Parts: sequence; C-alpha cells; structure tokens
Amino acid sequence: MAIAVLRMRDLFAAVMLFAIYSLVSASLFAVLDAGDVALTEAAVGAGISTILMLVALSLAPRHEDQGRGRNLTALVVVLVTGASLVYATWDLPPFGAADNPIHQHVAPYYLQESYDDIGIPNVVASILASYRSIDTLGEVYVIFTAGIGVMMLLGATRRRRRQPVEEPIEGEETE
Amino acid sequence: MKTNGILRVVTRFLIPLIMLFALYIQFHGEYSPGGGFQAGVIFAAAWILFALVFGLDEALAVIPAKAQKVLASVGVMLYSFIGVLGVVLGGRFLDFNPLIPGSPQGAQQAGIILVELGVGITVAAVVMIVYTLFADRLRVVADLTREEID
Amino acid sequence: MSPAMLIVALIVTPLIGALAVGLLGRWPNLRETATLVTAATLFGLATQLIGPVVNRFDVALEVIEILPGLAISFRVEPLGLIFALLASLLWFVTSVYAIGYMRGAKEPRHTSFYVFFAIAISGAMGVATAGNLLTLFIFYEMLTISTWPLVTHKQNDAARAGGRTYLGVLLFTSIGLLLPAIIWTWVAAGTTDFTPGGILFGTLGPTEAAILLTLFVLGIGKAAVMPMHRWLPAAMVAPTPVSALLHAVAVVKAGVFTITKVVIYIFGLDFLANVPLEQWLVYLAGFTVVAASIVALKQVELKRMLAYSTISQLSYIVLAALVLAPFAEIGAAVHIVAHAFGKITLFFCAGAIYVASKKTRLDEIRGIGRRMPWTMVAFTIGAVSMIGVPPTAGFVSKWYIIAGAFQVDNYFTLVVLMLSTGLNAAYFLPIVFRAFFREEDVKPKIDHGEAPWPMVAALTFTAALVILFFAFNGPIVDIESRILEVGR
Amino acid sequence: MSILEWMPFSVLLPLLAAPVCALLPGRVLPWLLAMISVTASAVIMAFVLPEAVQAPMRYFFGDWPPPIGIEYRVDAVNGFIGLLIALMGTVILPWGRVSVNREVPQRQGLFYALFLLSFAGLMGITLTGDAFNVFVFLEISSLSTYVLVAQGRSRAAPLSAFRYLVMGTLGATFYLIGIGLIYIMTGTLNMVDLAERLPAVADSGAVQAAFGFIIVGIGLKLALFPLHRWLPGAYANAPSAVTVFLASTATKVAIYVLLRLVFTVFGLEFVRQMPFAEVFFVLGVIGILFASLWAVEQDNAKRLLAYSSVAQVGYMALAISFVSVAGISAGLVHMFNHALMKAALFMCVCTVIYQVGSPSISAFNGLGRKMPLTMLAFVLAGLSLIGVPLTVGFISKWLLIEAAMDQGNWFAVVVVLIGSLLAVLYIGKIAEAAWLKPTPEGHETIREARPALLLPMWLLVAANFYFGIDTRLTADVARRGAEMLLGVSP
Amino acid sequence: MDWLGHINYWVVIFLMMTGFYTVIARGNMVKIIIGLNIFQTSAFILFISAGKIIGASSPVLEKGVDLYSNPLPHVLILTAIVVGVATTAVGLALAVRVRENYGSIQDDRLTEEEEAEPGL
Repeated sequence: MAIAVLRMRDLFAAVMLFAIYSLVSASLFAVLDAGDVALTEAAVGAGISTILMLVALSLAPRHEDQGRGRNLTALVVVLVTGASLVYATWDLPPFGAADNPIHQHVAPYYLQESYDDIGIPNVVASILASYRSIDTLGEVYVIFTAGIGVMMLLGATRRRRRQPVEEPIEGEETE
Repeated sequence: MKTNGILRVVTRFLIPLIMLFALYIQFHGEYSPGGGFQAGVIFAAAWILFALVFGLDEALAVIPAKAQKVLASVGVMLYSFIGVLGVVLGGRFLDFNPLIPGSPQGAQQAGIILVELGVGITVAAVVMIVYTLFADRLRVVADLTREEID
Repeated sequence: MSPAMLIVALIVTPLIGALAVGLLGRWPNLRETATLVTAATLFGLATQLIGPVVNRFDVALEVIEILPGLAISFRVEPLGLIFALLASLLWFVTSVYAIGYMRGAKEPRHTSFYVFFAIAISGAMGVATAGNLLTLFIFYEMLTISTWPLVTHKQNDAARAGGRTYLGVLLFTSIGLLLPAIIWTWVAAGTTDFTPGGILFGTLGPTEAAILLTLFVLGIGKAAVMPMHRWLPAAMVAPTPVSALLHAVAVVKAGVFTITKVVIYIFGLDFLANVPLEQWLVYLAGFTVVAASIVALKQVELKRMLAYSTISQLSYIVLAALVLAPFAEIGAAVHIVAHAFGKITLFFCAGAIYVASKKTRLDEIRGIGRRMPWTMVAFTIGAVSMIGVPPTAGFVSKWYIIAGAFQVDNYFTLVVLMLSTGLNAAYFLPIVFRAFFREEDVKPKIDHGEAPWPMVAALTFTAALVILFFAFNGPIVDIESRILEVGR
Repeated sequence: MSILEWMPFSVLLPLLAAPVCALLPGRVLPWLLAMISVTASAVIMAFVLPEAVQAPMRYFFGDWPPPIGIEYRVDAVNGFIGLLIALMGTVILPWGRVSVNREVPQRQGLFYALFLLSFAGLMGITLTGDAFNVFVFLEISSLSTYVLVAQGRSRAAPLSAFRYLVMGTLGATFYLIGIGLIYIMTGTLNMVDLAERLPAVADSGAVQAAFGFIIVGIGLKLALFPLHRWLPGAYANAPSAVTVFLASTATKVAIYVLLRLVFTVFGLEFVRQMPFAEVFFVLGVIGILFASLWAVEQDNAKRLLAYSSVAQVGYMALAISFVSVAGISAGLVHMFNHALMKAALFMCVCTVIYQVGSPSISAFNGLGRKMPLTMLAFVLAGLSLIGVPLTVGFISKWLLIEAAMDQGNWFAVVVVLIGSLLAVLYIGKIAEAAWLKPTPEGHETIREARPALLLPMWLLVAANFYFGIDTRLTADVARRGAEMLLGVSP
Repeated sequence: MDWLGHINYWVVIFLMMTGFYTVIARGNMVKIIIGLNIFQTSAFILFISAGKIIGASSPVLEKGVDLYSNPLPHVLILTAIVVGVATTAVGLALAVRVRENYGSIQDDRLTEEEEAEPGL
C-alpha cells in the first residue's frame, strides 16, 4: 500500500491511496484495542489530512514531474536505519505477551487505581485529561499553533485578491 | 455541486446528526472511546461538509472567520484557566482536586469534562480555520485563472 | 600614589588620553597637546616605579579571578619596568615626531591615529606589568588589535593586504601557538604566574618542555623569529610613526620582552639548560639574525631594509635570552633598549626623508646629507649603533651578549654576532657613504631642506639617547641585574 | 507562593499569554504582552536557578507524583539553560520590535503569539522531566518556528521553512521512535525513573537502537554536521528577530536535551559502551572545520553567520565527546557564551540589513564610517567569536582547550585553534569591508541605526565582556551541572 | 527467538522505511508530506502494538474483565497523531506558499533557487 503511494506519480491518486492507508491503520488500531486512537486516526488521517491535501493539490500541479528516478543516498540511509531497527527488534519483547516490561510498570497503576482516583471507566481519558494533562495541554497548544500558523501563512488572501501578484520587495529603501 | 438537489437534502439531514454524534463523543468520552479531540474534528467535519455543499460563504455566515479565531483562543484559554484555577485554589497546576473540595472524584470528573471541552472547541475551530484558509486560497487561484482566460 | 595604584594608572592613563584625543578631535592643536600631556604624564608615572623596584618592594596587584586560580594580576619586575619606561619615553618622542609627520605628509584621519596609538601604548603597559601569562596574553592581543587600524591607516588596497598579513600572522601565532602554550603551562604547573626561577621545573619531561618552548618562541609572533616574521615587512605600508611604534616603541619589543620573561620566569634558566632542542632554537634565532641581514642587504627601499634589520636585531635578543648565561640575559634586556633607541632614530630619519623629499628608495638618496644634515647625522649614529660600534648603545648590549656567550662557551653565538656585524655594516655604511659623499646625480623634483622641526627635534633627541646610553647605562644595567640576583 | 510554585509559570505564562496575544489588535499591545510574559519568565528563572543549584526542584503537575504524572524537574543544568533562554528572549524582543514592524507589518498579534509559543516550547523542553513531554513541547516550539521562519521577506523564506519542517519533523519522529523503544523496554517515561530502570535492560539491541535514534533525532534539531542542511537557509531567510532568537536559543536547547538524555537517562556506563564519544568527536571536528570553511566562502552575511553557528555546534559536540567534567562544563559554558556572541553578531548584521537593505558583504563596504556604533559592536562581538581575551569567547576556548589537554587530545586542541583562525578570516572579511573599503555610490545617505536597535545590541556586547571577566555565574554553575550530569560528587 | 512474535514489528519497520524514503528522496512536496505521515503513522503502530496484550480488551474498565491492554501508549499516540496533523497542515500551507513564490513544488528543483536568494 505504502509502496503504491510512493510509486504513484499521479498525486491525486497518491492522496486517495494515502487516505485508504490511514483507514487501514485505523482499523489496525481498533484491532489492537486502541479505540480512541482508531477513532482519531480515522477522523484525522482519512478525514482532515486528506481534505487538506486535496485542497493543497488543487493549488499545485496534479502530476509529479519526472524527477530523479532513484536516489541512491536516500536508499542507503533508509536501509541503514531499517537495519538498525530490525536489529533493535531482536531484543524487543514478543508481541502481545502480558509479562512484557511495558505492562509491569506505571500502566498497572492506571488500570487499577484510576477508577478510585477519578471515577470514570475510560482509562485513556483519565490519563489524557488528568494524569498527563500537561501533555494534553501541550497538544492543544500544538493545534492552536497550527491554527494561527496557517492563518499567518495563508491569511492575507482577501487582501491579495485585489492585487494578485505581490512579489516580495527586495532591497527596500533606507531609513 | 451546489446545484445537486439530492445532495443538499441529504446533507441538510446529515449535518445535525453528525453534530449530535460529535456532542456525544465529546461528553461521553469518559465512558467509551472518544473525547474532545475526536469530537472537535467531527464537529468541524460537519461544518466542512456544509461548506462543501452550500459554499464557503454560506458556511462562513454561520461561523465567521473571526469567530473561529476567537474560538480557537477561547478553547486553549479554557484549558489553561482550569489549570490556573487549580493553583489559585491552592493546588498544583492542572490539579483538579481543589475544584470541588471534599469530593476528589467529582472534582476530577468536572476538571476532565471542562478540559475536554476546551480541547474540543480549539480543535474544531482550528480545523475550520485551516479549511477556510485553504479553500479561500483555492478560490483566489480560481479567480486568477479565470481572469487570465478572460 | 601607592605602587599598586601606579600600575593601574600606567594602564589607564593612555586610555584616558585616547578618550581625550577622541573628544578633542575637532581641534587639532588641543588634540595633539592632549597626546603630549598624556605621554609625558605616563613617563612620569613610570619613573615613580623605579624607586620601589630598585628597593625591592613587591609591586603587585591582583584584579579579578577569571577562572578559579586564574586571575588578572600585575607585578612589576625590573625587566617590565625597563620596558614601561622605554615605551612611555618613546611614545612622547614619537608623538612629537608624529605631529610633524602627519601634518607634513598630509595623512588623513589624524584623530583615529592618535586614539589607536594611545590604546596600543596602554596594551604595551599591560604587557610590561603583567603578573602572569594570562594577563600578558590579554594585553598582547590588545596590542595586536589596536595596531591593526594603524597599519591599515591608508585604507587602500596595499594597506588592506598589509593589514591582512599583519593581523593574520599575529593572530595565527598568538591564538594558534601561544595560547595553547599558555594553557599547557597552566595545565602542567597549575599556575601561570611569573615566578623567579620558573614554574615548570619538575612538571614536564625534557621533550615536552622542548615542544612547549618551541610553541612559545614561535607563538610570540611579535618577536618575528623566522618563519613568523612576514608581518613586519607587510606592516611597512603604514605611516612612519606607526613603524616607529611597531619597531621601537611597543610591538616588537613586547614580543622579545615576552620571550625573555618566559625564559626567565616560566622556564627558569636552570631548567632550560637541561632541555634538549633548546639548542635548536638558538640555531633558529641565529639563522634569523643572519638570514634577515642578508635579505636586508638586497632591499631597495629604505623602510623595508630597516624592517629586515629589525627582524635580525630582534633575534639578537631572542638568541641572547636563549644562551642562558647571566650576562647574556642582561645583554638581552639592554639590547631591547639599545635597539629601540637606534631603530627609532633610523625610522624617524626615513620618515623625515620621505616627508621632505618624497623619496623612499635607497638609490635616490645620493647626496641627501647635504640637504638634510641633521637627519643624516642622526641616521649615521643609528646605523653605527646597529652595527655595534662604540660610542653607541648597540655596543653596550653586544658587549654583554658576547660576554654571556663566553660564560657558557657558546661559540655559535659568537660566530653569528661576528657575521651579522659584518652584514650590518655592509648594508648600513653604503647608505651613509652615498648620502654624504656622493653628488646628487639628478636634481630632485622638490627643492627641499630639512623636514618640519618637530621631526628633526625628535630624531635629534633619540640620536642623542643612543650616544648617552653608551655613556650612562649604569642604572639600566643595575636594574637589569636584579632579575638574575632574584632568580638565583 | 513559594518559588517552587512559581517555577512552572516560566513556561506557562508565555503559553497563557499566546492565545490572548493572538487576539490583540495593533502593534503595541501584542508586543507589550509578549515582553511582559517573557520578562516575567526570566525573573522567575533568575530566582529559580540559585535554589535549583542547591538541590533539584520538582513540581508535579496535577499533583500526580511521577512516574504516574508529569513533573518539571529543575537542577543546575536546565535551570542554567532556562535562564539563558529567558534572558535572550528578554533582550531580543525589544530589539526585534523595530525590525518586525518593517518585516511583518500585518497581523503582529499572531506573530508575537507564535513567538511566545516558540519561546514557551523551548522553556518547556528545558524544564520538563518527562521524555514524552519533551516531544510535545518540542513540537509547539518547532511548529511555531517553521511559521516564523516563513515570515521572512525573501522569496525563499517559505521554502526554507518547508525544508526546516521536513527535517524537524523527521528529527521529532526519530526521537519519538527512540523514546518508544526505551518505553517498551522499561514501561516508563519519566527521565529519573528511566535512569533507574534502564541499566537492567541496557544490554539489548533495542536500547542501543533507541540511543541511536534519539541521537539522530536530536542531532537533526541541533544541526549537528552532517544533519545541518536546513539551518543556513532557515537562518538566512527568517525575519531578523526570529534569526537572532533561533540562533541564540534553539540549538542550545537541543544540546541540553541531548546531554540530559545521554547522561542522565542512559547514564555514563552505557555511554561508555556505545561509540558515542568517538562519533561526536569525529562529527564535531568535521563540523568545525567544514562549516568554518563554508562560512569563509559565503557572500551573504547572514549565511556566513549561520555556517559559523554550525561550526560552533561542532565545538559543543567536541566538548561533549570528551565525556569529562571539564569537557561538559566547557560545552555548557560555550552554549551560554555562544548565545551571547551569536545574538550580538546577528543583531549587528540584521541592523545593517535594516538600514542598508541587503545582506551581501559588499553592502558592508565603508559602513564603519556610516554606522560606527553598529560596526564597532560587530567587531567586538566578532573578537569574542574569535576568542580574544576578556571576552566570553576566550573563556570558552580556554576551557575547551583545557579539557582537551586533560585528555591528552592534542588533535582536538589543534582543531579548536584552526576553527578560531578561520573565524578570524570570516569575521575579518566583514570587518575589513566595513572599515577599510570606500563607501559605494548611493550609500551616502545611510545613517546609524536608531537607539532601539543599538541599545540591546550593545547590552549583549557588554555582556560578552562582562561574562568574559566575571565567570562566576557561567563557569561555576556549568561545572556543577557537569558534575551532576556525570554523577560525580563535587 | 520467537520470530513470529516479531513479524509485526518488521511490517511496521518496512512501512516506516517506505515513508522515510519518500521524505528524503526529495521529490514533490505534497508527496514528502504524505511520506512524513506514513513514517509517523508507522511509528504510531509500533507504539500501539507494544501496548497490546493478546486476549486483553480495550482499556475501558468494565466489571468482570481484568486484562486490559496498556492505555498509556494510546494516550501518547493520540497526542502524537494530533501533532502529526498539525504538522501536515502547516507543511501544506508552506507548500502552497512555495508554489505561489516559485510556481513549482518540486523540492529537488528548488535547491539552487534557495541558495541564490539574497535572504533579507
């Protein structure tokens, strides 16, 4: 799937494939018991990102130029990174076992105590909004940053409509 | 798209449903998957759908760009305000316990609901902002090309 | 004023002078008066230190610790006192001369010239009174940087190129070689204080000490030991008073002064005597003496010839310091003074010739002795001192160096001195001969006499100093011998 | 409220101010709000540092004790860096006002909101004791920085910002993968907790790979050679105020995160097993030499300084590679000092751009006479970069060379010195143009910059000298920090 | 070594590297952003799959269930997804601006133009 995305020269198709990829990921998350994450990925990856990319694409040429066919350096870097990750996985605990270290520390507290602490059944929500709420505050600020960032980048549209070609001024007057 | 009657009818019917779904996710996040973020996205999606079908200007008439900007700020400010409230009432930042003295669970739940509301508002507003700006830009380009053709 | 305050005054006075000159820039006469007053004050202050030093008071001052155990500190010892006296005296003389020169040669930007000159003198005072290597390095760099605007004073292509070489070589040697040498000393000995008898004894093996000494000798680029001498001819693009500053008053003297100090107070004569390769540096210095003289012989421009002569003469001092004999150390110190008097006279004369006749080449000055008798007589005295013939200052220092070489049976040094005396004579005497005993073959374009009177006065005064130093060198030698007394 | 309770507000105040700032109209109010909150942040940090040096200060968010919750944990190292960032922000904002007025005439509320977010993000990264929280605040600061960079007036500004975004996101994702791997191995995200639990699993490929990923991820943020490609474009094309702020803070924070994770989390023993020192040594050396050479080649003063920054990162990498108290304290001191000198230099160059309108070195011709105060400040700050005594640059070089000599590493000594000499070349290039070249046609009317630009610049130049003479704050705190990072009791 | 227990990771790594390649091969800007997204998403899968316990259920507490998957990775990844979409939005906005300034979003073609820029 991903390979298909990157081989696709038609960017529109690439974006569509990417949306499908996101949906597949989302269902994968659901299978892995991560309901919240699945919902988010579906909404974001398949929804928002796709819409944004489509809009962006309509602002740009639809077909990718015939660029450099293969990029050897990039390939080498990728292979090295991949190899080191594969090397890492040899020592990773097996998938899905209940006695993995990740399940032994911190997480049990959340599962056992959060209902007493907070009184709501969705542990993810408890952690998100209370135990690690400063992370979530940060997350909201990231979103907010993106919002005003995009405003800053694309916000001057209405003014521009009247003076369409506005080249940046170079070499301005002196004081 | 604007002329497609069936689509308009279906959309008119769908949008309230989606918004309802968003509200459900927003306030039911404590019991099932979901929360402010997902709710915000879905709410915004409803608005975007509206904009796609009825046009951006119509959509902006419902929630103007200025309001989006204010809402985005209001959301983060709500979240931060709850955090500061914890400090003012004698606890740590984002400490919900002092919100309702004597009932830690209730206080925590109140805190979480308010905080999630802040998240939802900001997310919905930002998604709308981003969509508005991109779509607006799209129109400008379209206008420009039309002028060139003329 | 307490002696410690005197040190502060020595460094601050020229800075105040610089400020005053800067502020008075619009009124030339006031500005130059300010320079002269400052210079005279400075010399007066320096003489106040003679008493305490002769009476063996410890004149020291610690300002601030930059890093733990590493302070900016000052300590006046005999060698530094001589340097301070010399620089302040010659600053005054050079200022008088510069007034004539700058106006006579119609140089631009007088104010910035006097300002940077004063800052450079402040740097020289800091070098003279530094109590440890760090402090010395600070002022050494201050001297380098404040003289760069002077060297590039003309601001044309040649000045830019010369300035680049000047700054390049001096910063390369000081940051690239001297700084690591200082830090190495600090790491090895745990201090950089100048201590009689040295601080490195027992901390470094012989090979390491040899490398460190090489770093010091080459790193102190201002001493212009070959191959680090290129900056000196390059700096000849500057106006003549700047050349005087470089060659006689402060810059090169700061270099050889630093080397002498490092040899005596950081390594210690006894320790150095056991360092292999030390001989090698003696050979290098000896080579510089002879080679620079030969290069000087081939020069066609008077100022460039004098520059190479300086390179050669500086290595006398380095050589003398490295001979490691008590007399030779005294000789090194005395030669700092003797060469300063002689060389400043020669440069003053070269400048006077240039201002009066616009002549810079050796072949142009036939018969000029008749037009400018004062100048050429002074020139002759300077030249004779360079060669080392009595009754001039140059003879005194050479005498001590030769005596030192005999003390330790260093015949290489003797041969070098003989050879270079011959070479010095070979390039100076023809000039004197040409100036006095040849006729002008072409009528000069400008019908000129002597240069403006402040210049003549200055060069006459320094020429007189050359002679007087021969007769009354007692006090200086006395002060100098204190170094060794304390050191042993 | 005790100082402990105030401590997180050095991050939160600018964060809280940002949305307000975004809504404020006009030019004065947003700036004023930004100024107040950044200054408050600096004041808080100034009170925090003395206490944090004594014993780590811990603040539990939501009153949940770590590792259940997230804590801010301030000690000598991050207290020092936090104070540095806050101070730089406080100096740069008043300076930036003038140039922002010209370069970003519209929507300054948003601009200052982004600035505050970027600032708060950096502060948050610095103070937090949670490895994942680092990622979140890293993204706040990065995202806002990308947008800020794109506000530059040149055509390439958005392109440079895009490059920066791609590299920055890659770096953040690498970091995330690294954190994920160690989380999988230990089950915790709190740094101190990680430090306790990692040694048990240290001998595994996963932790080694995590180490590698974290280093590469931060290396991208740090612009460590050869991961520096984004930096020159971003610095050269960003608005002046952003360039100055970035140059003096962003890479410093990245180095801090590196130090914290490498030494506190992974620990000295683990680091000794990995080829960390060797790799950093080699990259540091190559970085110093190549980047300095590139700097010498540049014709654009901003790019020249940007490459010089890459070289200075090389010094820090070199200092860290010694893995000794002397080396790391040299690195920390150099971080502080480099912020002072690079900010001053960028301020001078950007002031010239403001007055003259071009960043090319030929635009500097003869400026020494037209803008003597600016160019004098440039020369003085340049001397500091070269490492002339009485400046902070000298202290950095001294400590660095001392650390190298402690190791008997003569090669490093030589490299540091060559770096200094190359700095002479590239600083000299501009200084020579300014002071020794004639003023070109059409530049007769150029005047000295206004006091609002000169004052902060000279304040920084003065700081360059003050901290070059009085090193009690820098050297002492840095030494404490280094001892703490390496677990050596003083 | 139970390689069956790891095959999951390897699939993730393969995806990750595909995304990574797309990013650094420097082609079209939109594609780079898609690559970034793939890269990030695969990293998310790594986290989530580490949190999974086979036979356990979703971490929403219910009576009678006592084996839950680890909720903490879910929280982290929720945050990370949000960060990802924020980055995508800003990245695309930048791409639009680049396109307006240069008329192209072909990253590899624009390098020289960037370096030639005076950079005010």
